[in-house]
Amino acid sequence: MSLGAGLSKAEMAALVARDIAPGSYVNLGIGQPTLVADHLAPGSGVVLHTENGMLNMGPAATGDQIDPDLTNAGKLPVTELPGASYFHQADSFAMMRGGHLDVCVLGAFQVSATGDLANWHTGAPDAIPAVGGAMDLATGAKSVFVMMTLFAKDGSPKLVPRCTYPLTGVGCVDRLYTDVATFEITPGGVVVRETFGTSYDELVGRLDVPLLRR
Amino acid sequence: MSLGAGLSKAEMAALVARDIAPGSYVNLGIGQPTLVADHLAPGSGVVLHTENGMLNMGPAATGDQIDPDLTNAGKLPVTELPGASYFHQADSFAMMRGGHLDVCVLGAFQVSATGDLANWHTGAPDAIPAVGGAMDLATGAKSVFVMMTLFAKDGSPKLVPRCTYPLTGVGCVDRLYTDVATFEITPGGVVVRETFGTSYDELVGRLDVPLLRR
Amino acid sequence: MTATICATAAEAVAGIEDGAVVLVSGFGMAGMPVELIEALIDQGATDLTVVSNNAGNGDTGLAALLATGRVRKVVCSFPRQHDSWVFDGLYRAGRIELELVPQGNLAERLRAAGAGIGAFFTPTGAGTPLAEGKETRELGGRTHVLELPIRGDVALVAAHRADRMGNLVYRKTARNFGPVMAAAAGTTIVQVRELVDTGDLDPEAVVTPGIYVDRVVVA
Amino acid sequence: MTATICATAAEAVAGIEDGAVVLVSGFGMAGMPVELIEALIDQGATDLTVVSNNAGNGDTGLAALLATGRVRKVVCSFPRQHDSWVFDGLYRAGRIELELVPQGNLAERLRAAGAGIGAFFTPTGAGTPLAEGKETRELGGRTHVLELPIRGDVALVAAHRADRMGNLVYRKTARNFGPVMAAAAGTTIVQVRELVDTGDLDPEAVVTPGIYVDRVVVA
Repeated sequence: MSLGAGLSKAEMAALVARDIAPGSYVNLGIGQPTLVADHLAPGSGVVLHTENGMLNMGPAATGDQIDPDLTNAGKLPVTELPGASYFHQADSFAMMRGGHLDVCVLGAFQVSATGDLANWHTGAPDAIPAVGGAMDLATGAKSVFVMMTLFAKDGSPKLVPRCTYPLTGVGCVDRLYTDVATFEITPGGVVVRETFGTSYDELVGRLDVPLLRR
Repeated sequence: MSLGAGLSKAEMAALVARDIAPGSYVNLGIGQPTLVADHLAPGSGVVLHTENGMLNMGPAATGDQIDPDLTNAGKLPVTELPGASYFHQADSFAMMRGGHLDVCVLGAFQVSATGDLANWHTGAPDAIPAVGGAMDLATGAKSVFVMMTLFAKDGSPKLVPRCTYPLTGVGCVDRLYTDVATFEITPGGVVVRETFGTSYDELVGRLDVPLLRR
Repeated sequence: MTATICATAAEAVAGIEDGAVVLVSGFGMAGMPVELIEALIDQGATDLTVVSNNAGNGDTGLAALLATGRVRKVVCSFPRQHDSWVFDGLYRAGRIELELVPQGNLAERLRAAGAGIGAFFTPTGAGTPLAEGKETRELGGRTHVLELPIRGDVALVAAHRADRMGNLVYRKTARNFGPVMAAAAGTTIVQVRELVDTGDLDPEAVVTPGIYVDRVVVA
Repeated sequence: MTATICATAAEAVAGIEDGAVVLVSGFGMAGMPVELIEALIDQGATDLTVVSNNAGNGDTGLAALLATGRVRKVVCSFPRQHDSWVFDGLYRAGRIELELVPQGNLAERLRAAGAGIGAFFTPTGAGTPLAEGKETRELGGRTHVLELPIRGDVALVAAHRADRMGNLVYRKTARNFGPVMAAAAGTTIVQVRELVDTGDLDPEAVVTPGIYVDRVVVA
């Protein structure tokens, strides 16, 4: 059984961007989620937070814009938009942990049927663990969106009955955006919202997780 | 038995000021302790904190200096000295509670032989209780100095074996400045440092607290 | 969601419900949102709990709200002032409930609500009547008391200037409880003396970022 | 006590003792006190515990300190970076201890130390390996984990400007851990790009008041 060609990373990012309400305060995790910024509608008024201490972060800095004192959570040079503000780490994380961010978008190794998230550690014995702000975002944001491919390179599903990788947070994921389908994790179970190059029935056959139709 | 004429409030304030090291960060409680500011040596570099959110507070404001946005903990208009800073209540009290103030000077109803402080409530049934920042100062400052008359108007001592008024803090008072003597509250007991218009022996006779000579 | 700029104080306080917990900034009159309080008096919500450092001065602002009889309970650190006759009368008549909180615990409990801290241990108040009945624990050789967050349904805050995104700056000691209350409420309503264009506040000097602000009115 | 202005970084780091817990500001290279770290390397203290968000980049700054072998333990949130080869080598060789702390817990535990909070309950980390063995409690329907303060013997902080009283301002996201670390240490040592006269910083925009600062050096 094979799935048809799914979405590109850019297409996944566009789907996430579509679901972010105008005027939202949003944190985009390092890696793939940063692509979402490119797909926010001009004038949407979405305000980006970076956990190292800034609101209303602008696009990546280039050329003369590069300033070593102004970086994002991935330590890459960024810019400042009008209406920006700077604050220290305890204030930045108070913002995240106090439930003030409307949405955070994170990558993942695995998501469970009940919304558990594993995205910080593969558990490999020689790996150097690093967690950063992932646990704070997963636990604190009003809505947690995850972007990932639905299957690992070896074909195993990453939406699983129970995460086998070390957890980042328990029952924290609200929506899951993958290359072949988007899902909503609800108290009643996992709902398939849309499929891309595959069908609900194909997904039911490939995943070990009960799936509800929208 | 009677005590000779003791110190005036101004003289007590001068004694306290003498014991504040140059460059100290100090909070002067509302009421009598504010007099201490007048006796700090010019150039001592003592920095005054006011709990409503300011460091390097200046003297009382007069005339055109009066600004309703700039008051002290007693809600009286004050001024700002060069090098001042403003901060919100949680930051101001973090400063107090985190042990960053070198000295606070408080008034008191009673102080016990082990340094318990009672200064916020007489316990009278019809009194409206009010505590403000007294408990935070008593608990948080590196050194807690108390200024009070040694005897109440009815002649009863205010340095007591055990406070009968509701406590502000337990074992928190380091030094006690009164009109007739100054005391140090040490782990070994209450030490008489100086007497004014009275003698060590007279004090021993009037107080129900064991007194050590310096 | 980014802040809404309201045309009037009445619009700014619309929808405050009966029974709401209302955080009110200010230390005495410095930083007190007088116009928002007056709008709340007109708006008519009742059975309120008010959290504020003081319990009103004279006959205006918070004192005027208390005088309407629509405040069930006051949570504050220092109700007794030389001109707090409205509160004093209600309290002595048994017509208002008082929860007295050390000022640092008030500030820190508000901060905890805004920062997602479920509870914290503090030495302040240990061994005093204000810690009676509270859980205690020895930490680092000192007795600590367990304190819980104070969350507001609404915060009424006075700031100095806002930009159109709701970023705020305060002025001198009028800052006091504004920033912690703005972060601790479900809906934060701010009165400012001046509204400036977005980009006109120094990003290094913004005290309350707009993320904490829901409604702004110039008053 | 008001801050001392030091002539050299060597003078600023004098007296740091073997076995000290050293807080080091910075997020990657932004806000890292490189000159103070180099002075600490020359100063020679050993058996150190370093608390910092990362565990060094490339071969300079924190990485250079780790390379001396004088750091026993690192407390951080994100040791793994594309250019963290010094730490990686020591860790894989079992020559350095790592306490991994979620970044928000790191910031809040430092703040707790500075603010006199004995311990606090947070939902971050609940149900994950980083909360294993820690006390938990249900609060408001969520599992919370009890976290303790992280206090430093010394903080090494990079700021942008200081005045002669030690008041500090930072620049952009280089602010990061500076303010919380400055408040969390017994001795706070700050390097700045510029020293200005007292009165030249806007009192509304001071981020770290001088009360938290012991020594300042221009570097």
